[in-house]
Amino acid sequence: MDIVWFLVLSAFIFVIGATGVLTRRNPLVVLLCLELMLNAGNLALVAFSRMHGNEGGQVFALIVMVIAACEVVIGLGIIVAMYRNRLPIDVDEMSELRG
Amino acid sequence: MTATSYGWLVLAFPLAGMLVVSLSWRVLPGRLAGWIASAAILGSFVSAILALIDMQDLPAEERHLVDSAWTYAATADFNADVSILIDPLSVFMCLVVSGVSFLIHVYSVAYMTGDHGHARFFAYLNYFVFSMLLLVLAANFVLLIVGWAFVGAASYLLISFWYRRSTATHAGIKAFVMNVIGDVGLVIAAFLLLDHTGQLDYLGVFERAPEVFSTNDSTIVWACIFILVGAFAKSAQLPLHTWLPDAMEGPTPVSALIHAATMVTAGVYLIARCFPLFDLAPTAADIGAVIGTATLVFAATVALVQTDLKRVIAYSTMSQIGYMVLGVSAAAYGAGLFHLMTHAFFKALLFMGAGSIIGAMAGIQDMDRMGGFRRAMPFTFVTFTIGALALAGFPLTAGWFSKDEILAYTLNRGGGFVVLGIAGYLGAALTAFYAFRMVFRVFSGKAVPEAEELEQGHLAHGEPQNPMTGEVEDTDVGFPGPEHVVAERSWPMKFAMAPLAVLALVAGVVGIPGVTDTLEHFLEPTFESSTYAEDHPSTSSEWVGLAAGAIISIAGIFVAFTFYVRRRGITLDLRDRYRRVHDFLWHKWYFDELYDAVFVRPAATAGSFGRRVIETDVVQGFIVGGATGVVRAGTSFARAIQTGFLRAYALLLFFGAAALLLYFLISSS
Amino acid sequence: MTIHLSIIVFLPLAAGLIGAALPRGYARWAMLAGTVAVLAYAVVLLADFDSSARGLQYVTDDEWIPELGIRYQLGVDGLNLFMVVLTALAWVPCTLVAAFRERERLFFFWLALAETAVLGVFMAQDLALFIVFFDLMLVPFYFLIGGWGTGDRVRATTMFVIYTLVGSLLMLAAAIALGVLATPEGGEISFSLAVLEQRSVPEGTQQWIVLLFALAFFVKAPLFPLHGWVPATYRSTSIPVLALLSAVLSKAGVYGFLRIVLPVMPEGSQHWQELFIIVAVFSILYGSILAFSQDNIRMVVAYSSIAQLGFITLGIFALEDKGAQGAVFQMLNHGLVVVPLFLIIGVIAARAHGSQSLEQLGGMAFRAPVLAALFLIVSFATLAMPGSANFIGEILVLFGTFEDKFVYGLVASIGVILASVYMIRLFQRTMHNRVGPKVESREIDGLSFAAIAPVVAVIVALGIYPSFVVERTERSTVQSIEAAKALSGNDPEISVIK
Amino acid sequence: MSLLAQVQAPEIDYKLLSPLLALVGGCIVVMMVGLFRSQFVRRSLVPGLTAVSLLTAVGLTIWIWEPGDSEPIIEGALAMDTLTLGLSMLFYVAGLVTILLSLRSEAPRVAGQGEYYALLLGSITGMVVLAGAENLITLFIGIEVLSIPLYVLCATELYRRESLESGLKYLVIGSVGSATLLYGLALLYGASGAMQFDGIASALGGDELSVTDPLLLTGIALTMTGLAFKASVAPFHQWTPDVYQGAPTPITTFMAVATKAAAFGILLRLFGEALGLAQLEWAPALAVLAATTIVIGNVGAIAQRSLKRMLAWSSVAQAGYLLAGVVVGTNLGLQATVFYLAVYLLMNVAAFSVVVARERVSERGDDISSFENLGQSNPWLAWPMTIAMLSLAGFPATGGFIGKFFLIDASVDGDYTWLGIAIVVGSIISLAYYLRVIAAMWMGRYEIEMPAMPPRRVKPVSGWSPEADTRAQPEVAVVAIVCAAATILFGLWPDPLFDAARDVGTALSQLR
Repeated sequence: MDIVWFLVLSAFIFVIGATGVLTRRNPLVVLLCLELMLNAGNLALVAFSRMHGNEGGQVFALIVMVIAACEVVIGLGIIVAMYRNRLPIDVDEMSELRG
Repeated sequence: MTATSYGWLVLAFPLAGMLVVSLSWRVLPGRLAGWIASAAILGSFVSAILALIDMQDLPAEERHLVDSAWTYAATADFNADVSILIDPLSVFMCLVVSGVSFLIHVYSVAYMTGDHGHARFFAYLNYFVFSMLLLVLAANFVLLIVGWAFVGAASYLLISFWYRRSTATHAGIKAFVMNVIGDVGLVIAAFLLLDHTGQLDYLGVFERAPEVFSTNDSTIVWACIFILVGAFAKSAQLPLHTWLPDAMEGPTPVSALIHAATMVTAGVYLIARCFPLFDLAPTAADIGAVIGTATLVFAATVALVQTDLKRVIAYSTMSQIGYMVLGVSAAAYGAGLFHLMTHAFFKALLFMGAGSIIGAMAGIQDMDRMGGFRRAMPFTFVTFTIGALALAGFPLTAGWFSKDEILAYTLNRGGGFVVLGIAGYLGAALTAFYAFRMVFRVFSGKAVPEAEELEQGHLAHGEPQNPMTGEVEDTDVGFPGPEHVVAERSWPMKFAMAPLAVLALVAGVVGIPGVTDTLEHFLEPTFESSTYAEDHPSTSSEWVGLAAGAIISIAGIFVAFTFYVRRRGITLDLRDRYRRVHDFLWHKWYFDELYDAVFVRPAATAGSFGRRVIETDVVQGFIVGGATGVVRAGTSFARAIQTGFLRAYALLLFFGAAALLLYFLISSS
Repeated sequence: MTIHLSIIVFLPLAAGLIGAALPRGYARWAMLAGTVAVLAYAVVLLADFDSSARGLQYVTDDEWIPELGIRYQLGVDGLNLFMVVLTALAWVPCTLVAAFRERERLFFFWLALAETAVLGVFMAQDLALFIVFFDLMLVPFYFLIGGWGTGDRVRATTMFVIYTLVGSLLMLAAAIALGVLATPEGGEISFSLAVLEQRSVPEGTQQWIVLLFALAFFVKAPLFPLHGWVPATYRSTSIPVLALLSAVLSKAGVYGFLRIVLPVMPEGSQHWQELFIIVAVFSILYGSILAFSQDNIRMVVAYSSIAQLGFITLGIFALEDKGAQGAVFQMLNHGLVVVPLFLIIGVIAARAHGSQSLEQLGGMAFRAPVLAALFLIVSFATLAMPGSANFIGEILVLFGTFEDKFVYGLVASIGVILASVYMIRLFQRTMHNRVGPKVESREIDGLSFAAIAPVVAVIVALGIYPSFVVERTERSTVQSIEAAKALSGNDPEISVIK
Repeated sequence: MSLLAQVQAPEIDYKLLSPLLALVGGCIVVMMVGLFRSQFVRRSLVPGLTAVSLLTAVGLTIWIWEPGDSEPIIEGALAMDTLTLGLSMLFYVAGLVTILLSLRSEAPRVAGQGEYYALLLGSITGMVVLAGAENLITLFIGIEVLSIPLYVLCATELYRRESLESGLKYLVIGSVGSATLLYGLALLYGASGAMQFDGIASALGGDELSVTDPLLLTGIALTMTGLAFKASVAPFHQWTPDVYQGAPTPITTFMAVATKAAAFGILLRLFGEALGLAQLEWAPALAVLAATTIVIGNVGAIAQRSLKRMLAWSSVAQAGYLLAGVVVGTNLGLQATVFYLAVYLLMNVAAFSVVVARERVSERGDDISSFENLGQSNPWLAWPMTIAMLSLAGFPATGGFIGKFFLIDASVDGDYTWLGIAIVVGSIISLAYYLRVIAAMWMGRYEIEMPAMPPRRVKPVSGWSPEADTRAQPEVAVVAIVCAAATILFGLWPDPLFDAARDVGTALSQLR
């Protein structure tokens, strides 16, 4: 199968993730969308590594998964802290700092 | 000691006097400052005489000695020393200046007693004499300009000597600025000469000029015209004359010394000094002659109607200088300087007399309020009349010989000069008239209260008030205060006036055509190289001129007699009948108004325009405000997009990425 | 004898630091001692200076930042000799009269730093070093104006610094560009002026570089229309600081033209000659006209110095020996008159309950003759009355301009006339006329007299013997413009009026 | 033959790796020790140990300092060359400073000393890895190991809304950034088929991949976005002011100086080493970004009341200046960038530590009004601040001047004269806000001209605590004074920095 299809798909996923980040106001959903974006990258990596026939991309993809996990964890941690402080769980409410 | 070292002494004395008087102003008692100053001037007069004697010992062709003290400024081709030139012309001027100055100093000692600023006065006066002598002794144009400006400064200081009078300070700044215009003219002239002859010294310039300039070469003409600008500014010739009448705000001795006898004649001296250049530029010389004539007629007409005693004399000064300028421009150098000398005598005398009268009038200068002083002030009457006679060119007086010699020379030049000569005679008639208009209005008729009081033996004391503005004087700085003096009461004034009266009568002897011509011969070494040295009128024609002059002056005096003594009041009818003419003359041909409208107001408007519009709108508004405005706009933009909304940030991030992407893809294809 | 310029440069700073270390009340005297010492050393320098020698004297030349090709190069020649002396001279009276009680140690520290920076500017022989000092000057003045000024002082000082830095930072970029672009392939980069004069930059490049330099110098001078910082700054700066600002700092700019722009970039300078002359002439007229339409006495002097600096610039860009000579001389003269002028203004204001409006002044001369006399001499010198050194400076400038820019010369000479108007007006409205409503006239106090009189004495002395300066400056001045002059093809034989 | 024999583990140069080991080790130890409850351990031992591990790293770095082109270690994953080491020195210094500033601050107490300092060390580890990254994987790992602890650290003041907000913002935007970066890296890999930088370079050099290959360029664009984001280059700068303002000030300091250094380290390495041949392609784009950043950063900083925020904006502007050194892609540019990074660290630390000192005692926190008349009340803080401001504005006799001089020099030398002028224009604008701070401190209170904006009410950031009085926090004043002194010193005698920069320059020999 042609590499192009993989790329198109990954780009598609990436855009979906980006749109999610831009449109959703719930931080949890935003985190999920971030996951999508990262995984789009992974898909591309794996596809390329197949194309070039070297395993660099796959290794990279594995590592990215780990990192993505960490990010989500941090995100959840902060959200919990906000919840504890009775702060609204809504990214648009988080605009105290501006100007 | 050589003539030049005496020349340096001539300068040194007044300078020393000034320093002594000004530095010890706190300690010097009353009149002492005055006497020190007078002594200084006497010293320089004596050394002038010594210089004369030394110089006369030399053979005629060697009678121009230059002595340099130190390098004043030297760079590139600009090279000026502090050097003096001793030749008949400069020595002659030194004698006249220092001589008359001495007498006026003595006069002032009395006249300025009781003035709070007498030390200042004499310091200024000495400073003036020093500057004037520097002017006449200078051996190069730079030093000439220095002297030129110094006398201007001195005249400024003395005009606004009573500086609490707004009129005095105003007159001062007017005089100063006009004189600066003259200085600038001289500077430009000096440049033109330097640029072509590569010289700044008189002798050098005069030597190279004929080689580099053809006759009426445009450059030399322009140079001479700029010299004339300087000369006219100083000598109050049209159109730079308006400062002189106002200069009468100064104390009367100042008017006598600076604005009659010496400084205002500097222009005449300058033209005479630069005769080789004017010989090369006949056009410029003609311009000078025409303007001189114009001035003499103009001033005479104005003098007809003015009622302020000193201003009348001031206009007569302008008119007389017009004669001199006409003379020197018409290459009648000897005659011009002759008149310069005689005029110095009788005009100084007239002013001294006027000072005495004003003293008697308790500071009032308006002739309408004078009259009948003959019995009250015999001495003043006699001397003043002598002065008036000389001014009117009454036969055998000094003025007669000198003025008519000028006219004779002018007519002799023929061509257009004939017209000028005739105008000169017309002026002479007017002169005779207004001269005696003064005499009759002041001395004849019924005595005014002041006169009667003086006959009782004590001076009138009026509340001093400014004749121009009518505001009460602030007499802090001194005169016009309560104390006044008249010649009858103080010997120094008499001492100063008597010799001048004599000179005004007999000084003509140095220039009796065909008989003595002493002055002619004395000045010959200076002027012999002139192209016109040879063509002077025949003795006979000169005598014809003299005769004509005599008739005209007597006629003028007679008319004045009829108007002001025999048929008093007729003048009023005349005034009413020719109201227009009278107003025109009364407002001095509206020169002040004209200049006010053309120069003063526009400048002021430009100033306020600059202040209100350019400063605020352009400099602050556009240049500064524009820049800050852009930054401000940027700031508010940067802050506006900084909304604090996380998603907006992400959006911008994607936009940025997209933009980069676009750029790269475009550049790739 | 060997004279170390570094000592002159850093002596004031040392004095300031010592003063800062001493207990309260001593700082002023420490600083005074420092300035006097500097002056003494400068006089020695003046006496020792060999006016016949070519090029720089007492050169100090050490490595500073080799990587950037910046050297620590100091030197004195005819161009800056009298600028150094002027600086040393100007600082003494201003320190003397500066009696600030609050935070005085800080004040005098800044004052000292300022003198060091200014001296550095005038002596630097390395472009980068020049700029370092040039910008460093602003720091102390920023604090001096903002900390010890009056009125809306903070706005004023901020405006002053930003405005002048707009120029000098652009100049920095231009200078670096000059240094880099002048470096030949494989050559070592260097900012030393001597080296830069040997190297060459394409004319196109020169043109914009010169323009940026000119921007900086014109702002500093200041010339119309880049004088936007002047009104605010002159209004709210304390008198001693203002005297220094106007007398010395303004010269740093025009000095830069002679020291750097003309020798290093002759083509560029020649290319803009006409423009710069027009700016200069404009400044002369504009400054003069505004000077006599001002009511605040400080503003009169402020605008008058715009006109004066216009004259100096005109003389420089006449690209003619006499003109440049006059300019260099005028730089000294203007500095000499401005210092006493401002100090006198201070004295006057002190006698009018701080009022500086001509409307409320007048009639002081009667109770204060000495003050009036000093003021009179200074005014006459300022309006360049013949007999003053300023006259020689101005006449040289005019003669240089007449040579082949005759018309501009004529217009400029109008400025001479206007100068007489505003200076005499200033003198009369303060000293003469009726006593002003706010005036309590008393004689000048001893301290001010001690500060002002010596400077006035110098003015008089120079008026009597101006060639003392001219002969010392001539050689270097001619040298600095000759390259540009050669290009502009000034032919002294050109007849001016045809 | 056992199975293990089949796997040949990459042989590792532990000597060169030692600084990293020190950091990681320190990280673990600190976290363990932090579990003890005693005050002494928490207040003194934990920071002490952190400092020890940092100092060890410093020592090791000096030990292995070796100018010249050094072989990458771990199968070419990591290069411990002078560039890495030089920059890591900056990280260590920044770390030490942060420890000193944190001693009395709220954050560690709330978040737990052990975690706080461990995260700090972790972040530093990430920076070293990033700076030394020799292939795309290491690059990404570095970035994330750097960022993730910072996300946490920003949010450590759990009870303060701003802190949490900044943490979340940083996290989300940061992840978006790294996702973009990742995608870019993927495309780079796809285009070149190599993970190693030198591999990419050789691919570019070879004929199978042209510099205008769209895949490659797309990759460059996205990578550039990701890295520019970390370096807070406009238009990817927007997180900077918010995060800097919200985060605890010590952390802000750390981020401002260290993160930027790391980001520029990898920018230099990636664009210089891997994409050097495509310079003509990416340089103009980067130049435009630089100019934009200079302008945006400076105009943004004007009219800020909060000093932290103002400094954040100014750090954006400084990033623009620094970018000029990357754009020209020359060795001179590299040196200039490194030099400026060092100076930048000094002056920013000086400024921030004064802010720390003030906001602890002032009711008005880091609002500019809390600096009024600092000159009289506390010259020991006012002077460092003044020097820092002057240096940031680029006045002579300060390191900032030399640094800018060097940068402009480099950009003119690299035919980017207009960028040099942009730098200058930027500094002109910057005067407006730097001078205002000085004026506030020395020239008394006065109305600050600002475009219409209600002065925001600022709560004391880290809570006013009795013992946190100026005298009671000598370490902060010391940091400020030392850094200010160094700024002046390097302004007058920059030779040591120049030598270091030259050594660093030798690392990337392929730059012209």
